Amino acid sequence: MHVGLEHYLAVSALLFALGLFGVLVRRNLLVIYMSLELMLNAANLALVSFSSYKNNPDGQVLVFFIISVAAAEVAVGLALIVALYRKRKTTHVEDLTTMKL
Amino acid sequence: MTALTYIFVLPLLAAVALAFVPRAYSVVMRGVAVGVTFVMMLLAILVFIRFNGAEADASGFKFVTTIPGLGASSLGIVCKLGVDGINVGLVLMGAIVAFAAACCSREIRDREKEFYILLLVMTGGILGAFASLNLFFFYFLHELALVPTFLMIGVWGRGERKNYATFQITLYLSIGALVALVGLIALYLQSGAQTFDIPELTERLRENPLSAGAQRFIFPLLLFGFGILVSLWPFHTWAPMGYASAPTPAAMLHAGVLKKFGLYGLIRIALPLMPGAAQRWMPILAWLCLGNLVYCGWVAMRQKDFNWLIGYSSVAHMGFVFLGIATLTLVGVTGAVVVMVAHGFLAALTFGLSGYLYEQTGTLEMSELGGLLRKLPFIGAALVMAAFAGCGVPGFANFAGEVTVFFGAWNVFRPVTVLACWGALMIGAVYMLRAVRTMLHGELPEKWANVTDAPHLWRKAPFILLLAALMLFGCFPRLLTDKISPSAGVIVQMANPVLEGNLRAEAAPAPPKSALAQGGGEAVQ
Amino acid sequence: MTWFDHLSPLPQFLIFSALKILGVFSVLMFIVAYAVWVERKVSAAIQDRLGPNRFGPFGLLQPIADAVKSFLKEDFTPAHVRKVYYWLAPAIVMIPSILVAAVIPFGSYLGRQKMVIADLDVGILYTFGIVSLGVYGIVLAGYAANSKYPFLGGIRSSAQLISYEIAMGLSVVAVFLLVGDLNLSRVVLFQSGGFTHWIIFKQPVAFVIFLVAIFAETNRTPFDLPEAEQELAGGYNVEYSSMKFALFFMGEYANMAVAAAMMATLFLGGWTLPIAGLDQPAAPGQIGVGLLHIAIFLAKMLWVVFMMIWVRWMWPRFRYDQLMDLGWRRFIPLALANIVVTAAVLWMRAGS
Amino acid sequence: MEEEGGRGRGAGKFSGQNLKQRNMPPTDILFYVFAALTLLCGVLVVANPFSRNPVTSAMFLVLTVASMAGLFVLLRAFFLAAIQILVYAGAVIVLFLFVIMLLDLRAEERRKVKRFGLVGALLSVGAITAIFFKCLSSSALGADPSPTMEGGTIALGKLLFTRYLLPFEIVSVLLLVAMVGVVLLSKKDLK
Amino acid sequence: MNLSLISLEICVVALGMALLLADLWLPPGRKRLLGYAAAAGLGLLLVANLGGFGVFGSTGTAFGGMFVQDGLAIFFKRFFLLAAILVLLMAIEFSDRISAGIAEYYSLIVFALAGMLFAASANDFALLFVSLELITVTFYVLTSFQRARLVSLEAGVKYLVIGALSTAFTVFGIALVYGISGRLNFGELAGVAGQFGDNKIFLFGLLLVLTGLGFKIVAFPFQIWAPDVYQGAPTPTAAFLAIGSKAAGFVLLLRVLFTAVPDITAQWTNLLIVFSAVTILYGNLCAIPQRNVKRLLGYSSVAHAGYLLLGVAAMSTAGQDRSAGGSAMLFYLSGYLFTVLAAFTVITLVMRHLESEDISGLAGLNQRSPLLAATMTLAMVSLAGIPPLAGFFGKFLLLKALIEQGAANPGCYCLAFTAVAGIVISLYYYFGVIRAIYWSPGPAAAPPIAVSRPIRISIYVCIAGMFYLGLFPGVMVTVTTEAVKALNR
Repeated sequence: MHVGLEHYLAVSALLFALGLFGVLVRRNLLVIYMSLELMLNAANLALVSFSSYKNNPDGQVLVFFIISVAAAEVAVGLALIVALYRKRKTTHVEDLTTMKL
Repeated sequence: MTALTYIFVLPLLAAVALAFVPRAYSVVMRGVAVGVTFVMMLLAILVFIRFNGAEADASGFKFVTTIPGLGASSLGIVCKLGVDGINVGLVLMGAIVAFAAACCSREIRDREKEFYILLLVMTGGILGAFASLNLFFFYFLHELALVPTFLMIGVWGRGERKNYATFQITLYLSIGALVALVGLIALYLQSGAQTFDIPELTERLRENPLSAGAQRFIFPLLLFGFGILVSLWPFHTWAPMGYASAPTPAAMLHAGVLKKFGLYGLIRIALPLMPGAAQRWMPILAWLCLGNLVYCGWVAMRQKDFNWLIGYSSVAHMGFVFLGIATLTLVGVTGAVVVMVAHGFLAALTFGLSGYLYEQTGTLEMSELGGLLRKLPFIGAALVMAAFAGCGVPGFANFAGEVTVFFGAWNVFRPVTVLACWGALMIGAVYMLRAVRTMLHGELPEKWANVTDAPHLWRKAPFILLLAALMLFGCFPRLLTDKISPSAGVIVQMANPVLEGNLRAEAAPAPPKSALAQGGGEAVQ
Repeated sequence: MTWFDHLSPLPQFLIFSALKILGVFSVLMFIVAYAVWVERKVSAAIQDRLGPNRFGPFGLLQPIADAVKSFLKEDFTPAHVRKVYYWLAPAIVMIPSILVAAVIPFGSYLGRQKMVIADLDVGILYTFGIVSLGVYGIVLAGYAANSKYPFLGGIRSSAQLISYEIAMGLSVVAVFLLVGDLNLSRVVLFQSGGFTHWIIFKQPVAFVIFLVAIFAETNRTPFDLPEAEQELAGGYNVEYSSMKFALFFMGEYANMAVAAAMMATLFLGGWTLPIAGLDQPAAPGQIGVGLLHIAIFLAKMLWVVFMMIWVRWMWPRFRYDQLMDLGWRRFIPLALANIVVTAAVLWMRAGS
Repeated sequence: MEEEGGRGRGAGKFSGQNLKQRNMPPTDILFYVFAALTLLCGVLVVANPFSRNPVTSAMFLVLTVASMAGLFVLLRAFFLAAIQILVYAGAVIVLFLFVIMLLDLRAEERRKVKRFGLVGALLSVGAITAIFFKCLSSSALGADPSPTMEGGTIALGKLLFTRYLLPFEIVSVLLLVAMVGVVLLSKKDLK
Repeated sequence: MNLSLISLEICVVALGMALLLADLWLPPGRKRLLGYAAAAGLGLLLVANLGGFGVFGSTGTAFGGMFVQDGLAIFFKRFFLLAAILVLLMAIEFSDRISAGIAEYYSLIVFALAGMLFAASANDFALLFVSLELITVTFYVLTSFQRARLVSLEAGVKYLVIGALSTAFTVFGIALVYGISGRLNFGELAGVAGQFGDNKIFLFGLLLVLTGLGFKIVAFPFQIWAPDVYQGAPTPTAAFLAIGSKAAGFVLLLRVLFTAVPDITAQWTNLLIVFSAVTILYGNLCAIPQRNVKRLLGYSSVAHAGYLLLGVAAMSTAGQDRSAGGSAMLFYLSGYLFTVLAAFTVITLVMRHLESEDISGLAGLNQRSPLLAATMTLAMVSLAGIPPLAGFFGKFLLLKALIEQGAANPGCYCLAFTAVAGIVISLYYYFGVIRAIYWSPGPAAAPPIAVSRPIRISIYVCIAGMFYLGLFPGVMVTVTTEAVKALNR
């Protein structure tokens, strides 16, 4: 079976679903954040494969942006998580209950 | 620029000006409020007197004026004011009640600055709404007047159930208003006139009536939207509780004037613009109004608190107006308008008096009161007269209106009329007279030994004024009917398109019967 | 060799690649082994003692003895460690340096074969990518040990490596502005035709930054804070012994060797030498020239290794805050300025 | 998927037109290897049956990212493959590790997973995936049979600095903001 | 390349950097000045933009059609500038609650503004993504700025996770849309989008993009972050989030729906109607039991997103001429700007020294400061949509636009009634706030609240704006109608 665009897309979709699953199920902020990175990576894979199979470089440029933005986002996010940990001594989302209704 | 401009703009400007007066100067606030409403009243009387002589524009409105700048002319939203026979009386009534309310505002002792600002805004809103010839501002100004009502009840209201009452009245009235708003917007869009101008809309819809489907959709929105605002049974529960909790001036203004907005809207907009649906819905309305007349009257009988009692009675009186409107005849509609005006004075009067009593005694539980007539000769006398007016005793404007309505309704909804007569006249008489008896006659309890009557002319003025108005229009209803009939005729004609086709020959009054209406009016005289 | 020529290109490619990989790997391992020997000898000379001299002439067989010792020692796994990572970390340490070696052109041509395992167009980016993986071994070692000093060592090292990677990368950007290509073979070719064409002379600032960054990246003195004996009792490899410890040790030297190779490629002209026409790639027939190129490359590389060893025994260790200060507040701005100046000069030249 | 056959077959997605073909080209084998690695490691990041340790997740994330870089290479996006390793493996996940170690999350081991949440998540994720595959099987992609674009540094670089200059510059502002933010959030005592 | 088109953005970014630099040399006591400087700088830019001086007046496209300066963009840019100025003034008042880094706080607001300005002009998925992220990442920091307070950090983390999730959705959606159409540019996409109207993947991708934007505009079911974040974030941040971030989400939504895929928006109508209705009801119902003012405003913000979506629904139902719904939305947003900023300004001033912003903190406000009490009351009345304030006319226009489409899609009528129900429900809690101000007795010896001159001006601006838009909406209606011309087919 010849590998075509749809195979890459399938991988990408599965990866995206995996990430989403992680975000929904895992309760450790750090792992949730990793799952989010998986989702972003899935999008990157989709973009690159489309771009390659359709001979259109725009998608790869966008991936470049996504990667750099993701890096910035991770930096801020981790700083935030560390700051929270210092205060609250947890990275477990179920412990973030200060503002429950 | 006509007198109407001033009637509308003066109180609002005064309200803005008061915002900049330091709160310590409460005398200034009261002075400004009373002064401005007094000027308004004079202006309104002037308009009323000069109405017959004034020149009408193409669509039959007089004193037409536009306030520049307000609104968005690109959407056909222009603040245009004007009066015809139907609303001239309402404007007059509104202005008089506003003055009376301002005079009765002495009972407010704290946060007077806010109170008088709200009062003036409310006054300007009400009168503007009645005078507005633009559908948008018609609604807009009514809402503008509603907000102060809520706030006044909430802040200055009385009783333990104040909060509940405030929220109930707020929610009920907002629902009503918004439902009506949807209807109005739909009407505007369906008409295709690209304008909110009422005369233009009327003109356009006269020539190209709305499709039956559109009417079927829009009319109930307006009927029930406005109906809720007027405490149409079964959407009336907010009214007694709200009035019982409201501070006197708010109750006077709302029960007296603002509530009439819904009725006015039905007459001015719903009937002429959607005749087809009106024909279909009016019998239903007629039966609903029995709920007001009989059921609410019945409930009024069971009340122990005087304010609740007059609240229910006020709801009950709305039934007359609905009945008059439901007839879709010249006589009926004319009568309805007369009742509107009369009830405005009456409601303001009763709430003003009850407010005075409350101020003196701190309670309105009828079982606790008694024999007050001896201590309060003036107030007591006024209250007795108000009760008579409420029962529909001839000589008061209510009688003129109610009788006209019955004349109009007799041919159209005979069973309803019979029931209504019974309900309104018998039940009304029972509860009103019983209230007078418990409160004013009999033993005077010890604790009320030092209540005092209205001490000077200023305290008596509002009641005298309102009573005078009631009696004036009771004795000379022609002052009103002469103005109302021509305008009502136009509306009724539009509302009965089938009349010309003689399709409802047996139900609709033949044209000569409208002469009978005139006759009825004369008979009263 | 006729059977060989009849093969289709893919098996040919595979066979040649395998050969090159084998060659590079064995040479690298050899260098690693003898770098240790050199280190001990050099340090001995500097400290005016003899160094290893028992096993073989000049102690030349000492590395073999060391290896045997490492294998024969008891492989002790402390009870409190995190087992999986404890096993994994030493293995990971070696991987990046070996992977980086794949893109370094260690010679021009032997026959028709280019003397580089993978001639990537994104060569330098690839290198940086792989180099940046080097931190995992150390961080995991620190984490796996599950005790205080290794942990601190791991933290220190990750911070240090990340910080200096930036300076290193930025310094190289200027080089690539000059060359206009990321392919390392072309970087080497760019430097042919005279000593002044070597990038060390065109980009001295970049060279200095790169040099210092290499020291930090390989955890060598004066930047050996992650394993500083006096402070952390050996840092991330406290809990390790026998062969696992040896792997860390080898990893360090492999890193050094590869870093030296990078240095030679980027700044010192790679396999070129601007005398006797040695700065041009060898023609298919010139096997000797090809071999000479490889020798030149190895010589340059070994010189750099030697220099790194020399520095280790001559310099005191930095304090941690000094290290960070140097990286973030001196080198990164300097490298940025260097980029800007280079770009401006190039722009003006292109304009004129 | 089957119901859509009438329309979807023309596009020939999973209908396997080449099932008979025995000798796979090496790139295809590599694809399956990398894809399997990517997904396997992805699963181990998210739902590792053996360990709830975030470090393990992070390490498998490295492997996922690396195998994705392999896929990128197969797609001839060399530049991005290098960037992927450089940024994700080299910086982002190191940062993760760094933080995990800094926080020393050893106490944070097993907590009860809520059944309800798990089932809900599975259902919703499953639904999204199913929808996606259904879409995939029923719509035309209009793609070339094999990767045609060479994602080289020069080609992308040129685009980046001409057409996409504006986003590029905005990203630089974004990085500045992130830097300021991180400093603010993590500096011990701010003056 | 037409750099003059982005001169405004360049100035704003430069201003942000200048603030960061100036912070280095200013002594700690004078940092307040920076806030005023930033506000003044933005004020100058706003004036220059309104006046259309020099380079600020031009329209057109730049960067290969990626950046578009049309009526819509200009409208939103002025909108964002005004919002940022008012938020900055608020931030100055808030500065004693921020233990450190106040200058950075100002500059981050300015950077977030830059992101919004770019978003207003985005005509390409790349620019959309990047500007959206600039806004989002800046807000992560702005939200968790009071890192000494646990709630602020928690809010930051929640916003972070949900924000990153929305980013992932957006990006995956962009990937699919791009993949099928091969275009990132909205203009080019519009040309070919019609032929992908029945391509499921394309539509799925579009849906994911809309989902991602749904997070930004706080629409159901992507609203879960809003209450917590509004409650926990520093008040000026919450205000900027409520107005700036949301408006940016809406302008992008408009661009995506009506510029990028103008031919296939009609099929979204029912979806939009349902989500708008649910958003309205959810926001309003959940707001009822709230005791924390900021949390209440958070839920109310959800509801307002619903009202605004109503305009989008009307636009997508409309055939050729979408200006009715569009101008209503823009008008509503403008009114919302003044209203919500007035409310947050009052909260900032009143609750300056309170740890939790409970409604009871407002008790007795009219004794402590009649101006603030009146402002809050007006804001609540306007939010509730009662004449004569801006909120009413906005809702009126939205309802009008919606009912206009009733003939085309009866669902619009249902939505209109839902909106009416929502308005009525909302009265309950808005009046609850007013009640707290006026008729619950305040603390006995509460000191009067000092209102500084700049903040007084900003309050007057808000009040004037509310009244102006409510009483004299004509000009604004014209302006907004002009602005949305770009979205007509």
